[in-house]
Amino acid sequence: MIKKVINNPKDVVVETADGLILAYHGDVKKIENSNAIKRTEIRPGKVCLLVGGGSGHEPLFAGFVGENLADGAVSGNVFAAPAPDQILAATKALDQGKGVLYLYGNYAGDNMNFDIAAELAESEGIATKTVRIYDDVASAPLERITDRRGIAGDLFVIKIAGGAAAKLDSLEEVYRVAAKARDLTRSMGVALAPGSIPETGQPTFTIGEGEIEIGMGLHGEAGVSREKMMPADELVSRMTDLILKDLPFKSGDEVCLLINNLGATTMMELLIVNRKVRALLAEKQITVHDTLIGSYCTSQEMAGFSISLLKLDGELKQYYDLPAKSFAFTKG
Amino acid sequence: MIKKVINNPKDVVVETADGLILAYHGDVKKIENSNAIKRTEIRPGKVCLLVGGGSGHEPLFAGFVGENLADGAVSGNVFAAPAPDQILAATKALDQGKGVLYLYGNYAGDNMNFDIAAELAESEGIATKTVRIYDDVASAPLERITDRRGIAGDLFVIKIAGGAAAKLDSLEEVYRVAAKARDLTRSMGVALAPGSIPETGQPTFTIGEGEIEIGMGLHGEAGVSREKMMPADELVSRMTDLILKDLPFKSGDEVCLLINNLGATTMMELLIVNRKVRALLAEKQITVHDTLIGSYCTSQEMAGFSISLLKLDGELKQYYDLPAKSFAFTKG
Amino acid sequence: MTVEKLSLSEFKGAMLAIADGMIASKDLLTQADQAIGDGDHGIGMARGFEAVKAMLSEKNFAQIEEVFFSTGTSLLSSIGGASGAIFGSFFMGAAKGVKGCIELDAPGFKNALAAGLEMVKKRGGANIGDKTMVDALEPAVQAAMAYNGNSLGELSLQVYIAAEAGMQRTKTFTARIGKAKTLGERTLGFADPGSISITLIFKFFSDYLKQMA
Amino acid sequence: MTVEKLSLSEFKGAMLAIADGMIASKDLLTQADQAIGDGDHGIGMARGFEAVKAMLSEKNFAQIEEVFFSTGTSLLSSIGGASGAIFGSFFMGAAKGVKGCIELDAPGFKNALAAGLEMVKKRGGANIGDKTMVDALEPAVQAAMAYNGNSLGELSLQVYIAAEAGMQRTKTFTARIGKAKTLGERTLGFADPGSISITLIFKFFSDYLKQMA
Ligand SMILES: Nc1ncnc2c1ncn2[C@@H]1O[C@H](COP(=O)(O)OP(=O)(O)O)[C@@H](O)[C@H]1O
Ligand SMILES: Nc1ncnc2c1ncn2[C@@H]1O[C@H](COP(=O)(O)OP(=O)(O)O)[C@@H](O)[C@H]1O
Ligand SMILES: [Mg+2]
Ligand SMILES: [Mg+2]
Ligand SMILES: [Mg+2]
Ligand SMILES: [Mg+2]
Repeated sequence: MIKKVINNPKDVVVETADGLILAYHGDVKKIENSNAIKRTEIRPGKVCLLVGGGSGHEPLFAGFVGENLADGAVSGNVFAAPAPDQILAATKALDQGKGVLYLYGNYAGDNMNFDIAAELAESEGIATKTVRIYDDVASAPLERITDRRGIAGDLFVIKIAGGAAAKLDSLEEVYRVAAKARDLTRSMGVALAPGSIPETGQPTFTIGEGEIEIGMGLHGEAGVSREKMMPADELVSRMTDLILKDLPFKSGDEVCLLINNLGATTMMELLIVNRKVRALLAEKQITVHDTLIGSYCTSQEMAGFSISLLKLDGELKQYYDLPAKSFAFTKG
Repeated sequence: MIKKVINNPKDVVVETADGLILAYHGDVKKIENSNAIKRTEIRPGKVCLLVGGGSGHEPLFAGFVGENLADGAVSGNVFAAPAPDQILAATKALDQGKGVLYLYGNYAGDNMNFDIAAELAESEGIATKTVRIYDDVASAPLERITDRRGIAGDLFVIKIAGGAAAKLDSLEEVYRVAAKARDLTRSMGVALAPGSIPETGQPTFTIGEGEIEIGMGLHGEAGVSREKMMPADELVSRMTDLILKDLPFKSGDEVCLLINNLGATTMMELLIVNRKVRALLAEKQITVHDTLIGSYCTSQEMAGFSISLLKLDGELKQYYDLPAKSFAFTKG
Repeated sequence: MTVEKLSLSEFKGAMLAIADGMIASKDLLTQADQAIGDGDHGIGMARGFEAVKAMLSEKNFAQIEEVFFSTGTSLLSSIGGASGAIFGSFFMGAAKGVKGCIELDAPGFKNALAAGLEMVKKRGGANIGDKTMVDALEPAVQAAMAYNGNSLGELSLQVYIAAEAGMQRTKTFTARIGKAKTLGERTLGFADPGSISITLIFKFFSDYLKQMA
Repeated sequence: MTVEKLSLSEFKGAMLAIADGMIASKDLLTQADQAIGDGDHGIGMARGFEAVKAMLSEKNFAQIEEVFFSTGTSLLSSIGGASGAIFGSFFMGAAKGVKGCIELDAPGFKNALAAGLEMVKKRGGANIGDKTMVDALEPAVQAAMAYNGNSLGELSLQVYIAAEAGMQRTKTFTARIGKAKTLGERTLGFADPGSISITLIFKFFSDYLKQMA
């Protein structure tokens, strides 16, 4: 039974939302009849960006609602996609007549629930488009890229899509830019120790004393291989290799780099990882435009991290560089 | 033996600094002959702010070097204050003729090493002043406030001192403002599970299955009491009560709130904590000007969190509200 | 003597029995999902059938399809995740098979099952062998179609037995869909959690009819 | 036969033996600090005496005080933390007690000890009973002062024995200084890590002299 600072485990999702809304100091508000939030001020006529998914990955998704980021976020129960009526309520609360882009991780549950919501929205006259994020190189071969899971690369896609939704006027165009960002993002994770679901208090998987799982998914789904613990540099080399050859990233490319904490890994370790990633990228003449290191997309208290790369082009860079402000991500 | 993503445990401090400097993308550089960094551009004639302490608390301290924040940071080994020659090298690299303010947590090791450095700096003609942070209410009674430890409240004092150092012209004045921020800051922590030191791989303390330690220090030093795990709201009430009556904070006060992750605690839990803290403050008619929630001052992968409050006055608020930009703290 | 059909209120009672059974199966289902998924299936199903119970105690029904449909929407809106959509779709689909009925008899139950399966496949796109609840549901529907009698009790037992066999077969499949899919060969030996759920639903239905007889 | 004094090179050898001994005591000291501190004392002392070893093998010395002083600065700059400042100050202070000496005899050692203690107290402000290394060092210095012979070997044994007794006494104190201070009564029964270190330093010195005799 893993200790957690919670009250009734059944209330965690609602209490988390309450705490988050307070932390936003008025920048977001709750959407009625939904475990969802929206920006307090949304420009009329704006194409809106709705992100969402299961809870348990905080600050994803609701921590990324804000200026030049998402307009709203809808959260399901822990590790469970939000239900269609919740998504629909959020969609209706957001729509400014220009439609809503759905952006979420590619999981059976999310896909089905957002699709049902999209059908319901359509029948109510609200246009939606969907970008499913599938950045996790570990989760399926390139030929079946649409079978891959969405992990921390979500953050890059939200950043770019949020910028595009702030600047562009049509849902089609925002969709195009968001899909491009998704297509140019690749990630790879590793887990050292499991997280746990509040309602059970049990770890979501078991792993041996000196073992790690390369490619572990965000809910404790298995990865590509279980191995003996190895030095950071060796581990990072293996992960980075898999990422680089997947897109592939090439000499002369300019990228944004995210080293994401899955939960319990120390910043010290993440910085040691960054050192090696940068050395490997420098070797390949890949330049890094910006680096994000921290807990953006977690799996409760899982120990481990992921590395994500977004390949920039002129258009993506312009959206990436826009200032942004939300609970979990501020860019000056 | 706790698994960590590191190479040789003896190299963690240096490799962490390398990774951090890369993540700063040119905004900071390494100081020669010291495990210290400084801003790449420092306004000539500026009073400089040097922060520092033992490593193992990342992103503290070196993550807070930047615009309107610290001008430099010097890091010791894991849980060990930096040595005087390191501090001296940083002092010399920073000084712009107006002197250097030392700002650090109040621990025997830090006090002695910074004091030795101050004596050496003085003999080289560099003026220094020192503000020791002792925000941890759990660590000594109010009558012996200068025996207290410095914990996450460091962040508030750095924010204010950094603003003051950017705007004010004399070391005395910056000192005065920083000391005021320190005197108006109170914190209280709790630990659920231990962190570990990379070189030993051993937990820094042991704690029973269902037990927590209220008031645990940043290095695993004991707190005020060891108790059975309790619901979040009860725990937060007890901690907040101790903080509020210490200053004391009163009806009508305006505060900044920091809920700091000691390492492995989930954002979900921190938000649930925030919800309760805000309810308690609202009850007492204390208004919250700004909220920070995240991993700012950690103890490796310790599970637990701390609550810090800074009482604002007009002067402090002006410095708090200045924009800031560093690796670990950006404010628009 | 076996039961031939259920009145509206008896069917409501059956749904309540299914709900109680599923709530009581929480830990078993969660453990199944811990082995090859994300460990939340029992939590979700329990939450879903709590909502079904609350709905049943509040609503009055005029037709069998309303019980199916409201059960489906309750599951859909309270579970979330893959199983919310799939089990919600199953019951909402089943409603289409019994349009206008005020009792549930064997032919009606067959139609409901077939319509439920159709909706599940339409929503989730899973086929036999993908290691999902379809591996239990589809053979159950086939067994129903093969049944020529007119006892709802017998039919429901056949359905349960076929689902159970299909569920057991999922142990020999590697997952190709859902959160278990990347586990590949490591899913061998473990039954798919959703296939256990649909089997249990049929079991509790069959038990209810047996106990009525 | 006991040793009366040490030549410069013998004293350097003694310092090397102390360094080796302290490096080998890493785990023991770390465990002592895990009980009531932050668990790094052995790591720091080992790192410090590795630096001392490196320094001793590089430098040439003309006087005893230089060995003391360089040992102190090596510890100060490589350990950091409380023990870097305290043990660094002890050796740097000790250097002042043997100004100009090219050998170390009993009176010289007494002076070095007294000067070292003075520096430690000046730097750290700790007094007897605060549960620090001062609780071992101060009685050791008192024992040295009480010694009237002129054998460095005998003197060093007395110093070690007194330090050991002082160290043992720290088990009965609640910490008032350093990272253990908030533990209060929970520090009872555990010896202060720094007091173990200073005791070991004296032990290794005494052992070295014994083995020379
Ligand atoms: N596309 C699909 N078609 C049919 N059943 C599915 C599909 N995807 C998932 N399932 C079923 O859902 C079950 C998992 O449910 P649950 O654990 O509650 O959801 P999640 O996977 O979102 O955590 C699986 O065991 C499987 O039987
Ligand atoms: N003010 C002081 N005076 C004398 N000795 C001290 C003082 N503060 C700490 N010490 C000694 O330092 C030891 C702790 O050293 P160490 O664990 O290496 O440093 P830190 O406390 O910084 O982790 C204590 O056991 C104590 O003997
Ligand atoms: Mg799930
Ligand atoms: Mg220490
Ligand atoms: Mg699941
Ligand atoms: Mg220590």
